[in-house]
Amino acid sequence: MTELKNLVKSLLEEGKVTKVIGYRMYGENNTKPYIAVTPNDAEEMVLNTDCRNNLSVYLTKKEIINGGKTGIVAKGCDIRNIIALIQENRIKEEDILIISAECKGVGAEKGSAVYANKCVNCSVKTPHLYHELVEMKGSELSQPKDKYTEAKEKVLAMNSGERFEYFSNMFSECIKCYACRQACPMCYCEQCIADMSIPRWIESSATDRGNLSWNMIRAFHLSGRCTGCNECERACPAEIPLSFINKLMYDTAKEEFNYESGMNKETPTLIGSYNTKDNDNFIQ
Amino acid sequence: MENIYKPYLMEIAEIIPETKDTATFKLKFKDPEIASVFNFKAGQFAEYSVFGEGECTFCIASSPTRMEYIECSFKEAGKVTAALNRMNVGETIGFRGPYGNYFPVEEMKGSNVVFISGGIGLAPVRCVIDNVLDLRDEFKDITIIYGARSVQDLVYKNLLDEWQKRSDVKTIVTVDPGGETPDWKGEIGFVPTVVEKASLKAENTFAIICGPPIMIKYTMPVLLKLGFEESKIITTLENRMKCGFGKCGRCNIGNVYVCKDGPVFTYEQMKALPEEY
Amino acid sequence: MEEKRITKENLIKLGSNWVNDGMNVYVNNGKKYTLMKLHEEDLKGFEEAPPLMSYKEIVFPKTEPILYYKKSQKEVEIIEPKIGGVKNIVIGAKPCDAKSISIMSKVFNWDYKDSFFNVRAEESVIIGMACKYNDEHCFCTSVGISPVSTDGSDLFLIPLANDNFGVRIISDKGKELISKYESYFTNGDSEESENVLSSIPIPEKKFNAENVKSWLDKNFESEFWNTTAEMCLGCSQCAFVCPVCHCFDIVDEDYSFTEGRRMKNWDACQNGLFTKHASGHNPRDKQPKRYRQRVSHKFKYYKDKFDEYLCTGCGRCSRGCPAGIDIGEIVERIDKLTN
Amino acid sequence: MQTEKKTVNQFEPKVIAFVCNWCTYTGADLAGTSRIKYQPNVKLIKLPCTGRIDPVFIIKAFEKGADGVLVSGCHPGDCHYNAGNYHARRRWIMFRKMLETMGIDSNRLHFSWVSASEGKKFTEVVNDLINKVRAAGPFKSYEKINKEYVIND
Repeated sequence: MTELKNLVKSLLEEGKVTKVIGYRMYGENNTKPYIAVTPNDAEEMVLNTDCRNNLSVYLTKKEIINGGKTGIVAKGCDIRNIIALIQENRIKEEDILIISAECKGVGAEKGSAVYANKCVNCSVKTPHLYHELVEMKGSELSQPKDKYTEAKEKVLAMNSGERFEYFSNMFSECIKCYACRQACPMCYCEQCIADMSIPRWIESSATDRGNLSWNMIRAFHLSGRCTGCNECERACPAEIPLSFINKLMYDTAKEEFNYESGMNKETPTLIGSYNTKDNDNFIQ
Repeated sequence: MENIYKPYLMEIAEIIPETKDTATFKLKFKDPEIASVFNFKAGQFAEYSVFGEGECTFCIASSPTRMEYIECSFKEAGKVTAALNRMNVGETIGFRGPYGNYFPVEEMKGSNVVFISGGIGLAPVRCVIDNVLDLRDEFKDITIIYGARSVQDLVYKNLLDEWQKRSDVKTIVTVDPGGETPDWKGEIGFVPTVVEKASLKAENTFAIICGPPIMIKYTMPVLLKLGFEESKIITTLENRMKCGFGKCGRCNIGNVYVCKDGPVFTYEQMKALPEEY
Repeated sequence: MEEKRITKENLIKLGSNWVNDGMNVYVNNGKKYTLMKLHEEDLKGFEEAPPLMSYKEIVFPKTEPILYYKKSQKEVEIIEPKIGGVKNIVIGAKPCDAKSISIMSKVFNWDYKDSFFNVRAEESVIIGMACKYNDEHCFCTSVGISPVSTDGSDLFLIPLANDNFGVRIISDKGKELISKYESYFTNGDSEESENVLSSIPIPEKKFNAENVKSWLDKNFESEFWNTTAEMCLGCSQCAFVCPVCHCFDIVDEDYSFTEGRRMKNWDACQNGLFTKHASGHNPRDKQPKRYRQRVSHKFKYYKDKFDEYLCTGCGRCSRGCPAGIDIGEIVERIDKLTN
Repeated sequence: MQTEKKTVNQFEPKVIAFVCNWCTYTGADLAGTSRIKYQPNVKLIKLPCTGRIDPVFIIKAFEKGADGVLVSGCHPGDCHYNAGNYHARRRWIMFRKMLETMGIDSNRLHFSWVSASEGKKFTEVVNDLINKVRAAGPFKSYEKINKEYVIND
């Protein structure tokens, strides 16, 4: 297996890619996204258990993806997003070169001793679409507490009025910065429905009503598309547990359609396709 | 508590459709007390609001020498202008202002004045034209050059006629080539070309220019070639605004706030600004 | 300077007392400035990082109505909202946060005076606290604040041994606030406090802000901007968590065809729609331009206009940035360019 | 007498129906021309196809005070645009589940297939929904958060 730095260096030298989106160190126990353009830039590339970012979000930015083949360092979970983007015809596989590794999981936050929540029950530690393979560095961490199942049970035990209250309280913290949208690799619309003003579908004020409809629509627009990378939650300055509602929708897609996004680039997307035998029992 | 965001209420007294997507509103203050004390200077702008839709910014198009009505002209572009376009005579809108600086009408006294404008850009120029014409004796030669894409796109047609009839004003109206109708009697050609041919005297002359960015871009060199002083070429800038008084932080060009330090700038001032408008 | 002493237990009790009196009390619990409920919150934050969000919300809410309207076919009635009347108290404000109100007050009182801000600022009492935290994102000393500065605080807490606090009375507002509650305090020992304060290491300046400004004066157009924020996602969290970012949006919201309100909402320059005209033209159409605006506003424009840096060096924006962009690091790089 | 008095004070639900132009709307027309009565609490909004019914419409309807929402279109296989209703159905499965989890009772949101010839079925569907909503009472969840939009001095 080649060393990441050497690999990136040779890819750039040989002109196989024009740039590589990867990670570099950012203080101790932390990394940040980075674009290597010249072979010398490759020196700073790292891939370790502190590489929390999902870099596939940069593949949705025209300024970055345009202008030649783009290399990208991606963990298994990030590859799911890349596949989902390919499934949705957002990017073409031939335009990118995926550098991946057998994933060791990433830490929850800087200096954390536990894995991030997204690493729990991860099914793609072994990458499922890649062009080059390298080694991921880092030591083993411990498993985090499973907050999701607990919260899900709590919500399912509530009646509808209580649930509404629960979620409107949860989202009342929202400050409408839309960081969740910007950090999400699947939120690539040219114009988001939240920014549309004629008519104004989603009120832009961070009031309970506007917050609730924004978060409902965000979750719905990602249902069947979200791969559970939790970038939204990581970006959220108000610390709203966005992954909870995302995961609920993820589970629904799995239960109803046995569909998981970003697993196979040949599968049509969930919402973009249909089956005449889809469940009909709730329709009068 | 004084609420600086609270608009005055104004009644739409008259709606004059100008072109397909532009209209002029004549507005009257609901509160006669405010009407009696309200004052502004040529070139200032205001925030007009449709309740339930929002606020938008444009200049006061009428002259401060004619205070019977406040007039505004706008082109349908976004949410609020579209809502304004749906309104009828007698309905109420909000009005916040006046804000910003103004054209140096006092300073211009005793000089020649050339007005150059294109499209809906005539609106901010018109208030100065009216202002100057009402004080006609205090100015020397006055020239008005106005151009639009086509005959249908000309605004203030009545005023144009009025100005053309006056002997103490030289008025040139032009349309872009291809925009003329068979019975069009004015000039045909782009504004910069017309300006070049208009035999303007640059000495002791103020040029007031307003219109689409592309027109300004090509007219400026012409004016400079003709020998106009940079400090006497005056234009207005616009940027997206929300508050109108230097709080909301979006209209700045470098450290100049268009809403406070503008919207009227001389070419000399404009040259010093970073290119971010 | 007058100094008193209070135990942590008494301070929390005092806070509860204020809550009982109908005031909004925010406590720095080490993670957040939380609205205090009776006896529940713990006061932390001496050694912790600045809370994720600043408390600028008490003077400049994330969303607030500026007017209500009722309309009929032809008539409109404007109803003004009632604001104020509730005292806001922040216990344990970081020195970098404490300065925020006085910095923002300049823009909100420039020419036109924004009463929404002023009424709230007048009714806020900031109880600052010395700070022992310092990480790679902190740079308060570079913008003229220090971990022990009392600027902007009305009262200032100094953590002493055994869960005691030295309380310095900085302003009349602070003095008035505690005047009714003398029994919670004992006499202070300024020497002991002074020892604690002098034991707090003052971080070295990371950059010279004046140099940065003079570089910004000359380099509006520079290659530098294209390479600084290329990883920026435009998520605006930096502006929303910032204690001094004050840009806002004004929008109307209807409740029905005849009733509704006009809102003043937080907005951010990193958002692409921030400067987009209705015509579609956008003066800041690319992320580098927006990032340039952010840095220039903080270190040049505000300084030019109001003689104050629009930054308190709290480092929140950098700590929370999902793309790992650190404004301190960028400004440091600018400073190095000037040498 | 007593029952009559009760009906006067009874809560009258507001129901919004998003219907497709080709089937349900025509079906509703048929109900009208056939003079089949249904309760007047429903307001119809016609859209080209069920595939055009964006879930944001439904959220907006609840937000603005609807007590119940009906979404109705062509039977599977009958779509004027071939597959609009199949796509819509998939979306609804996800959306319904989401609203249910977030506390919008599924009694308030109905889906149905009503063809152009099913005027009778349309009235049944509408009456059924209105009765259910009436039994469930007014939709209070949004009421609390909507209150702040108006000020009374």
